[in-house]
Amino acid sequence: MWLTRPLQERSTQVFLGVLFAALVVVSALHLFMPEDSALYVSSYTVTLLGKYLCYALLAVAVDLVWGYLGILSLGHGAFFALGGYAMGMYLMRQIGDRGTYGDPILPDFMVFLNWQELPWYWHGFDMAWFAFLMVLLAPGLLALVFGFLAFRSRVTGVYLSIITQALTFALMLAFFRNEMGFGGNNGLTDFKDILGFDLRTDATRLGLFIATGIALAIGYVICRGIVTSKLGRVSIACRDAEARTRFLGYRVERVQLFVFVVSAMLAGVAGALYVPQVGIINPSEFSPLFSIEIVVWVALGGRATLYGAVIGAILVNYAKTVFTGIMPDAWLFALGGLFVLVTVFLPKGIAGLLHKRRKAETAEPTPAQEATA
Amino acid sequence: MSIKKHVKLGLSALALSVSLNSVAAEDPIKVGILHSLSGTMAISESTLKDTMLMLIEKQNAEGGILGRQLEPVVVDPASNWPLFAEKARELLAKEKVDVIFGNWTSVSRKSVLPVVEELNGLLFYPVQYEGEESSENVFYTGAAPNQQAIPAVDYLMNEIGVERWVLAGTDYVYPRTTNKILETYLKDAGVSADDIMINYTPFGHSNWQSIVSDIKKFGSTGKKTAVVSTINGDANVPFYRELANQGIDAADIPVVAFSVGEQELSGIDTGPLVGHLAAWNYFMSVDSDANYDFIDAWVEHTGKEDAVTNDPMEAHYIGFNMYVEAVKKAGTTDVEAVKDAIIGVAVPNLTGGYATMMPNHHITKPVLIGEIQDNGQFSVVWETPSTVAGDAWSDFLPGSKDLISDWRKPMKCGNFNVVTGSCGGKAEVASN
Amino acid sequence: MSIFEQLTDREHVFEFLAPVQSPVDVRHGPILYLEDVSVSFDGFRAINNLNLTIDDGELRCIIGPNGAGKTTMMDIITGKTRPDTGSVWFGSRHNLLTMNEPDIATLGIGRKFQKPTVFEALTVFENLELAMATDKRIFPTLTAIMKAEYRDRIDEVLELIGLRDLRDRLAGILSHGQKQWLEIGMLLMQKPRLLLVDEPVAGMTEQEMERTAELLTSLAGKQSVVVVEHDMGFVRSIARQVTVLHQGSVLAEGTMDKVSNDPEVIKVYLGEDA
Amino acid sequence: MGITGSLSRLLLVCLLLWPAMATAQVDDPEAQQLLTALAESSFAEKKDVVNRIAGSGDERARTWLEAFAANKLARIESTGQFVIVLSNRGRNWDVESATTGESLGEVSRRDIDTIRVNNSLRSELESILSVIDLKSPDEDSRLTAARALRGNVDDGLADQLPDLIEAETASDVQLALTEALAIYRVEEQGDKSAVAVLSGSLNSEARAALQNAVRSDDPALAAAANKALESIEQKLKFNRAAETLYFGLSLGSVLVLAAIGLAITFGVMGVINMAHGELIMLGAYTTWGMQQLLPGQPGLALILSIPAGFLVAALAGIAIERTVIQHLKGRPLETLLATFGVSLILQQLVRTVISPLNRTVITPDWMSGSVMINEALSLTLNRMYVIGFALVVFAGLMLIMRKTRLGLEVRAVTQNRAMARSMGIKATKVDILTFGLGSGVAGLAGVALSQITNVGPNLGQNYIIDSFMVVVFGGVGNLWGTLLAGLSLGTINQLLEPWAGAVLAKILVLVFIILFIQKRPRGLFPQKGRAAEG
Repeated sequence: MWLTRPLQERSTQVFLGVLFAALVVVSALHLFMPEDSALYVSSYTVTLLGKYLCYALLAVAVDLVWGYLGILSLGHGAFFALGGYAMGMYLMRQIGDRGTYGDPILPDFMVFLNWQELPWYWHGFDMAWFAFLMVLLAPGLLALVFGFLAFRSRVTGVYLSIITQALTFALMLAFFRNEMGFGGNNGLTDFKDILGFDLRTDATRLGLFIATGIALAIGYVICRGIVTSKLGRVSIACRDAEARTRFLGYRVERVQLFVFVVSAMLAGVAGALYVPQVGIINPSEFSPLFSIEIVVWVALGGRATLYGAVIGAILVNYAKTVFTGIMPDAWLFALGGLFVLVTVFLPKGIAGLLHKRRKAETAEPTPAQEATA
Repeated sequence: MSIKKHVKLGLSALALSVSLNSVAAEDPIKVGILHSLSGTMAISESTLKDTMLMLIEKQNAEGGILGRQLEPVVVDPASNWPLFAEKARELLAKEKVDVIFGNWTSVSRKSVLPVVEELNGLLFYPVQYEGEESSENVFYTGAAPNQQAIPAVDYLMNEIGVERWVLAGTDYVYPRTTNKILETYLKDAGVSADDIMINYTPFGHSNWQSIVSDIKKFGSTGKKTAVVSTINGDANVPFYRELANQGIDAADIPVVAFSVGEQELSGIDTGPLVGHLAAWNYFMSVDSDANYDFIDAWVEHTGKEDAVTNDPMEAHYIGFNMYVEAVKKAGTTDVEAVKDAIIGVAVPNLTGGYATMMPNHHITKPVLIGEIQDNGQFSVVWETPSTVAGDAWSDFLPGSKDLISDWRKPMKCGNFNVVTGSCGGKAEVASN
Repeated sequence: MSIFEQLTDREHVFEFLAPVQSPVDVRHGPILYLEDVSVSFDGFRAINNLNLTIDDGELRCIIGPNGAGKTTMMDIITGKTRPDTGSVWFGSRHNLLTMNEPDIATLGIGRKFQKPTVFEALTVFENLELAMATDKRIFPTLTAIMKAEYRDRIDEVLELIGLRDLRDRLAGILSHGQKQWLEIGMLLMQKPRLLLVDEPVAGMTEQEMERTAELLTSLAGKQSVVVVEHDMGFVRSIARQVTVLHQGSVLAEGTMDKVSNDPEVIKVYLGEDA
Repeated sequence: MGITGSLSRLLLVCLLLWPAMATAQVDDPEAQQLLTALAESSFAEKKDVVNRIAGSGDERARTWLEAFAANKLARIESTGQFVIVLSNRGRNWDVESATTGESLGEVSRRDIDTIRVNNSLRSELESILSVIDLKSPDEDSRLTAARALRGNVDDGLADQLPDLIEAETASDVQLALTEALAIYRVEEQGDKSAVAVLSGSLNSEARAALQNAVRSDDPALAAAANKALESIEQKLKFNRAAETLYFGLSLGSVLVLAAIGLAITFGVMGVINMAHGELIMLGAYTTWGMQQLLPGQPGLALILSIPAGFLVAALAGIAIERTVIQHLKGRPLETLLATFGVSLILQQLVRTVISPLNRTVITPDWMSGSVMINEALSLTLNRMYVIGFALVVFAGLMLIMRKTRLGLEVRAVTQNRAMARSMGIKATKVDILTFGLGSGVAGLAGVALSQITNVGPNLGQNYIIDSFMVVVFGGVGNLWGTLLAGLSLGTINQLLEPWAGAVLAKILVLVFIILFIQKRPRGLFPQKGRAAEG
């Protein structure tokens, strides 16, 4: 079965091993170390690591489409944010009458912009199962429609990148509008609890952190499953020689669509786990800059390796946490420099450095093919 | 291979936490400064960081508080709203700061709020905002709508005789709320609906042609017309440019802005703006010795002769002094004690009066109307006879007109509903 | 139920995913039939009232100077380019003009490009695996497992194209000739009714050429083969029927000797060369 | 808000004094007393004082009033001496005596009390000064004065006006005055005959007067006014349509300017230059820099910064091409990322080197204001210049591409690199030149934008996505397409804005483009043929 196949391969076993070890260690240090101990992991750090893991999952999603399908999506932030909003709406509904105005139904921002009743698309989000379904469906559907149109008319390569960017930009503008009923610029915040657990307790935070870790593991296995399957090899075929793949009888646009949708849904899950941990979702997650940043995490880690994406995401964001602390001005220089250096001198990223000889699917497409892809 | 990387990451992340853990110094009073030093908001916020550093320096020179020195802890939320929450948590949970001065945008405050309440910290918020909020842990030293918008409208109505109103704003919560309040206020004052025009534009809107020409049309009916502008930051330059180019000057249709201060003007060719208005609680041009001293200090601190001061800086000045007084009064930096002690504390502001901390954690401020001059300064043309107390809950919004806030015992409630006589949703939050 | 949910449902089969399985009907002789086909790019007429008929099991060579429209013709047959006018039939049942590349391919038309295109990031083995004639819809592909029979078939072809020792090497590192072979191998894996082979021997050594010639001739009969080639020697060595294209239409047709003595043809070629 | 009766007295004084004002000299106690009154009275009282000053016939009256209007009339706290502030920046101000005009050097701001003025006073002052100007020998100032009078006429002045109209030689001044009088008659006296004068006038004051008249209780007057208004409305409709079109074009031309450089680097070279916006920004900052170098003559600076901006951006572009892009030949997606990094660096560079704050770029007089087609339709000058500039740039590029050797080589290289090489064209050289050209044009766009929007670190960001949209929509590699796309997108946006609002309009345009690309992946004017396939 395609999903179990990855579990037999060593690299995946190693990855999962490291991941779960990290989860256990962090939890242990957090729970059993005394506060003042040097090894104590505060709930602050736990949440921070949780955030990194969300980004890691997001990066894996991007690597799936970019690394294996050659589709450079500059709009994955949109899917991430949509998942986040779906979760955010659920959390808002959970507040119930504990909001500032004590309105049992309407979220605060609707009350003081005196909305009369709940917009239709807010209904159902008080039920966890529905909200969590939406976490998958909202990004999935967007990806399906957008991808269907784009791939059908064979919009690929640079054009696709640019219109994905336009897509997320348009969504950002849209969500900034207060008429949209998503809280405008302020977004959704001041969450109280999730599935009955108080979000303000360390226990819940640890729980979310572990949940994120598991989500990452599952997401990773799914992606591995796809790329190690024959479909994965077909994807690479589409990436490197689209026309040839067609003449072999594969419906390239459907392959692209399928992988794109899966990736979008993974991104959505990442967003959904991100929101309760950082405590806010607002339109800035849609900003094109964020989407491009994701791509650079992947590029740095090494595309078409999946675990490279994880490394890249964690590394860059950890660097960001440190840098913005010690020398804020230098951060943009560092990030910008990273973009340039990685793409020019490190086309295969860190993973490329790690392995000299690589497994077949991770080979870099040649210029000629890239140009056509 | 990847294993090593991961382990390394894990460790380094831990190392980070460790290093932060180990610095839990007892002696100095730690003052967290939570202002963006990079990203879009850096323009406005970085000066506030410097202001805080200046004030702390001064206080330390005077021997600190209760014989304890003050130690600033500066972090950079990088204009990224989730990052604000994260950094706030870092300040409170790791650095164990005694108080935080920070935030500019409403969204950043909203994102920090839950953290500050959860970890029971103190936050001084220095920027004019939409109100509709009162947290036990936050002190609002900026203007609430009734300390800026409403007096400004009164001025236009009574002194200038404006009958027709354009409420133009950037599409986010502050303008939305302010305009909602003003709309109700104007209608209560007998302005008919078709004498009010409301318009929202996105952040950084640069193509004002049609909107300005609409305003022009709207204003050409013979009734005196004014624009109440809650347009934010970058969008202002093209807006005023377009006004000037389409031949609208302050004499025909005055624009009163709530987000344009000395600092914003420093980036604008003020020629075409002369005569347009702004409403603040402080202007750099205010003629008081306290102010002149502050400006001198600021110029020295920055080393720039042309450095400007503005309203949020004054807010921090007031907030900081209030905190100092409160700690002295309480004799400790213990949060609960300070919270109780600070209510009623009065400190001099920069306009020659006094600011008092009200039970609703807002302060009393004078409201000044200034006209823009060609030197990028404002000349005060009107001010409220006495100071105005900040109103957490607007009387002009259906949702909140019955709410009051009083953080003194026994009420200790941020949104007490005077009709139902019960404390609203925040009840259990206040208790934990 | 949303399209998306259908997608997630493994059992669900989309009507548009269902392959065109109907057998090619060659009872009336020709397997490929082009009539009055014309296409032009920016005014330049690449194909000009082209008429061409390939019988079932025939081996046909197509020669012609550069720009005669050989490659464009193949693009049209395989659905890459749509002609402005004319009709293209595969057998007497399938109008190729109404189908897209994948359908045409699954229907049984295999194509080898002028410039050998193999999947350089995949191993030789994987290249053949992808080419193999199997169910090529998404979910079958996702869940596909390498059955023993498949493996044998691939090994068979590897043997045939002499790349057995390189089966697990990246196709990217193959020599030009080897790539040619691999691509031919992929054609064989497809089990097509009609092979379109564009310049198969470019960059091959004499021996390789001979083996290619053998291979192609051996294929003829079971499958129909259309070879486009410049190398006259090679053409002569395999050709039974030869078609000469010139300026997008058929200049001459017949046995090699017949066409090579055709004054028109000589004029065109010599005229070109001289 | 008419001027009080004293205005007519003032007018008489002016009539007498205009030629020989200089002779009239008042001793300083009076001046001191006048100014003290001005300083110490409330805004309400100040009006009378102002008129008294104007009426005093003191030759310095005008200087005082102008200084007062400009917020530059002040009193030294310590000495009580009245001064006119020459420079009012920083903490010490440069002043001269208001009475004797002698310079008093720098005085600390603490010691200066500016005599406050406000809007209503300022407009008061304007009309007072304008009344004086009515006698000015210079026709233009008479015209502006007359125009300013409309809606500001009071009883006293009304009596004078007929004679003035008589005396007036210039027809348009005369018209303005007649309208001013008519407005007065309609408003104050409800005079039906005057309505006729106003019918067809597009002046807003006139329209206001009529609208008030419509509400008046005299039915006959109301009816007449109504008719007049209708005739006006007719004219207005047409004018507004024209206006919207103009707005659309000007927005479009901005888009074209921003995008056309990209059309070259992206369209012709196939390089995705995400730093394009920052090149625009560099152009804008060059303008600012020029104005710093040439203080006092923004116009000249602006003109000089056209070549300068081009050069700066071009050099920056070439630098980018050499350092980054050439290493990524044929890998457009990587280029996209790398150049995006460059854009981040450039932004931060500007922030740290110059300032995170926006910079002030002054609009030269000949570019500010607007050309009045008629009173209802006036086209803003800066926009008009931008439109013109955009067209010129476009024409220039067309010329280069079609007529010059470079253009030929560029087209050769784009169509078939290897072939062009083999024919002895130095592809690298062509790359450098092309990229330089495209970047330079971006610089030009920056120079133009500096006259329209903020000059700040984020300038580029705001235009990059739009630019790409325009290029892709127009069809990559096709300059005409870019022109058409830019203009049409601009116009669509402006047409949508009135009913959709600014935000929604932008979103709709974006969505429209996204869908359009699905329909026609290669834009309005696609490149055809096998070259474009795959």
